[in-house]
Amino acid sequence: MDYAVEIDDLAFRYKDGTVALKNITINIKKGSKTAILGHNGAGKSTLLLHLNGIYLPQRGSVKVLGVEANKENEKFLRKMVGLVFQDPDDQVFSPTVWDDVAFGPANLGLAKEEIELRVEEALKAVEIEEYADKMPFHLSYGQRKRVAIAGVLAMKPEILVLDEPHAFLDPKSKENLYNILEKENKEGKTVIVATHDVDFAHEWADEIIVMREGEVLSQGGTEVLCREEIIKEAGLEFPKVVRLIRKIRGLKVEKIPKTIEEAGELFNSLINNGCHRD
Amino acid sequence: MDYAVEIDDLAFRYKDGTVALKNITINIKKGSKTAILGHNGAGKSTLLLHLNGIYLPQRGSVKVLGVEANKENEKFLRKMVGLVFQDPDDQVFSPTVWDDVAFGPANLGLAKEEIELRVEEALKAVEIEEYADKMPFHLSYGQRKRVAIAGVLAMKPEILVLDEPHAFLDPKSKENLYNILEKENKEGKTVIVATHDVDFAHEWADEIIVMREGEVLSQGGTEVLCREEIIKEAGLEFPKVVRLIRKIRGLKVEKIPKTIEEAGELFNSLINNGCHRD
Amino acid sequence: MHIPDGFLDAKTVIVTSAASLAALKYGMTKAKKELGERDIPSLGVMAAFIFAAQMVNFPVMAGTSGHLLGAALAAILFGPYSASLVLSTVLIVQCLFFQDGGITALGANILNMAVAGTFVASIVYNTVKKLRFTGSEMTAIFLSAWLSVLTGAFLTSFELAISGTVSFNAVIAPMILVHAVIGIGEGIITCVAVAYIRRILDIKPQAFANYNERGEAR
Amino acid sequence: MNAIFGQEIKKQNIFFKIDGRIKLISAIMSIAILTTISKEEYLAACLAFYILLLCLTGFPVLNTMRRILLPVLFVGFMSAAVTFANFFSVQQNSSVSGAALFLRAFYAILALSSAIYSMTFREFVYSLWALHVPDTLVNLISFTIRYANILNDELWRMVVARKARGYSGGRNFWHTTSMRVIGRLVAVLFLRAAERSQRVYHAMLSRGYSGDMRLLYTPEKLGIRDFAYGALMTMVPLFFKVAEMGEFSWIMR
Repeated sequence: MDYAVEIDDLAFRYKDGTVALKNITINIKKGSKTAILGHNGAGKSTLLLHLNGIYLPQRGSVKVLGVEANKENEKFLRKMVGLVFQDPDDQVFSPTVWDDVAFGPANLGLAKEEIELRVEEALKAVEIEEYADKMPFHLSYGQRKRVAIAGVLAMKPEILVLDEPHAFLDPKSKENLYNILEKENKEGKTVIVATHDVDFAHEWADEIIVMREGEVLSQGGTEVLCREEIIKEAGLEFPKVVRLIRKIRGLKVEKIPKTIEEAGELFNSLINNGCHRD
Repeated sequence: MDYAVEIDDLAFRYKDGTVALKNITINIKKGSKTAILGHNGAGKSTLLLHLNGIYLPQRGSVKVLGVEANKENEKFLRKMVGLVFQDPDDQVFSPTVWDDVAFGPANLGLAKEEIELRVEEALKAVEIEEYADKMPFHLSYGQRKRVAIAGVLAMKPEILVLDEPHAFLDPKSKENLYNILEKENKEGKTVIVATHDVDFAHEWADEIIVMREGEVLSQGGTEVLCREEIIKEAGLEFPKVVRLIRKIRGLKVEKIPKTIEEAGELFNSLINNGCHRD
Repeated sequence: MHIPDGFLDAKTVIVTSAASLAALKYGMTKAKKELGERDIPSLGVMAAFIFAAQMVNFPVMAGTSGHLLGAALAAILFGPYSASLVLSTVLIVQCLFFQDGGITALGANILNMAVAGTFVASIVYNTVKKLRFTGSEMTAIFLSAWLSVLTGAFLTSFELAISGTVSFNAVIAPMILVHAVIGIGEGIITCVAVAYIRRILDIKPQAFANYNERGEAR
Repeated sequence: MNAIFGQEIKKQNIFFKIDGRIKLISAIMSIAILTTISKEEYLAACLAFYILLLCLTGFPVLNTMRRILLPVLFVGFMSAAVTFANFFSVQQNSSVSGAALFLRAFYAILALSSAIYSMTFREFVYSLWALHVPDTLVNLISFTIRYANILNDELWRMVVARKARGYSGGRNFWHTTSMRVIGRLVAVLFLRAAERSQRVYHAMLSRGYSGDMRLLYTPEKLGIRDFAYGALMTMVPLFFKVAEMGEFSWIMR
């Protein structure tokens, strides 16, 4: 199996003594859509900062695309792993959208033509070409979020990592984000999202990692989100679809539908074939 | 009909000319649970700042509990309308939790014993009594949110107003918030929530106001959220329950279920009585 | 440049403390007039901003780095009275909680950096700006930042010498030299920051409508 | 700064129980007296006495030493620099030795930090009021402490976000790109702070703020223990000061 990220027995504590991560052992498949779930303060963000070498392992090891994370490989990690921060204001700081998206490629030391090409592509990918000359501060929150994503896409990372991308986005921006993530994944990128939006995780991801207080509670397919003991222990809730299915008496399904629409289809067939059950 | 808030033809523009509100005319019933929905930048926050006289009407009028909003009635408005801001860090500024909750009552000029009593009550209402002596910085985001709410509750407002209370909250904190809002409403308070969480609005509210670019698109019961033209125009999406029901072919229901659990019950009866339809 | 406890003698401590106390008192009434009841939240958060901004390191030479002082930045952004109050608050917090600068030397440190630093900065800024040559604005910002750093360094050396801690001739040359170099960094950063802030404020004033002009929103 | 006021709970030992106002005043007074002493052995005696006092009253001395290591190293460096400068200067007009400077500064750091680290934040704020520090200044200090944490976090995240996009700073200030990036960093930090101060102000108005802010605080009555501590704390340096002035020469004889 080809892994994008292999983490073995990772532990991390902050300078003030707070333990942020302990015994983290996970593998993330290349090309997968992985959601890391957990309550606020479960260590998700700290874990993400290990993926591109901002934090280096204090114990255990982190491998990205087979390359060990350490001081020497820093540049490689930054190039391969694109990290989108939760608050776009933490990330976007240039006078124009164009400049901001060009910041990463310029740091990679690319030629001017290549930079221009990449910026154009990235702006197109998140559909904000028309704002290229605007000041990011003048844009709405959802638009700034897209600028932040474009800034990372322009570095052409193999692995796209997003920290709580849904926080504070309105429905339209959420849908937009969903489409961007789908597209990037289709083009071969591994996409990792840290979130506490269980509905999104259940609908979108194919790999789920549940964290609690710096530890990994469980890793697996979306069926993880149907297991009561994990959901409870992690301080999460069932996805709405799962809540719905669990409510139906005597219903046994092979595969729990992922989206509300799939659930609708399921009920359509159940209701119309209702007599067979009697 | 007794109204908590009556807004008539309200308009507001910022100094730079940006129009934030135009022709807002709405009435909010006393004791109701009202959700104000709209995309980011639709003017929700600006509207809320009119409710307790932080902004005064540039055109039109705002009446709170029958009292006109103007410079003279400022004190009354601040006392009657408790405003919980989106980011608890904007609101919780005191050295300790206790002091922060006491800030409002102290400004009302209450006696020391009364203040102490109110702080205790408010801390109890949001279940953070044990953190009274802590510094806000040592608390989690969800806990700080609760401190912010307690600080407002301690002023015993008639109307509780919350701006995007769900942003950044994890599922457990969301549930907690839901319970607090329910309790306050049961005790007779009018609760107004600005949000773009359509699922929450559909499940919790009994009055819906949909805004778009500074205007009110629609006001009514939760059935507003089932109307395609409004949802589309406002840049929102259907609540999950509505999406589910719409998916079921040939289904006519008198009342769309509010929660996923109610939907489950509906399907239980539909599936078990399925034969009647054939 | 923060003078620790024990480096100044009694007379210097008394004179500098009295001077900075008077300046603070005056600054407080002025700031209160400028800002009204908004003074606490505005200046409080701005003091936190200067505090954080002083954590910002910039490269100086051959891999060494300096950190921002922010006296000119504050003076240009908030005006001299609010700026001196903000800088003083930062110095007090640094003294009490980070042992950066002594408690008996607090008066001297406030005088050097928060009072003299901000006033030199705003006088230089206003004077040079009025000359109206091409680039006078940027020159004004740069010079005010550079000179505010030098003023602090000069006063510090002077106070140490007066106290008999170190001879004036021995301390003045290295102090001025080092800070003349670090001051260049301070000047460049201040120029970039102020220009960028202005550029954004011109476009998006509504967020600061109430910040710039009082009474508007209320 | 997070670690400084973590003391809400551990009030079990004597030093933490001593009244905050007394601790603050006596620390400042003892520092003021001590910084006029020049004899190294007297300074060392004062320092030794204070460390002993801390140990006896159950203050976590070692912990604090670790905390104040950096400022102590800094004053050590300053003292060395002064000695060095005086050594090469022509006029020998220095009245104190480098060792004396270091001992004074070290004592001051230890005395002030132990006093403040053993208070809760409320106690500290109230002590400032009790010492007649103007309201405005006290409020500004408490605001700064509350929001410096938040802005530091913002700053840290911005710095990390730049690093994550492959940014690494230049080595001197002629490196225009890095100076521009740093300047904008400061600018963005300011804009975010300005927006926040606006929101904070609105939030305060919403809760009836009209210019007055004071903590409700009922201080405990001062007891004999508090006064005894305060007297001891100031008398010891005073004793050595008087000794230095030669008043006790008849004892020493």
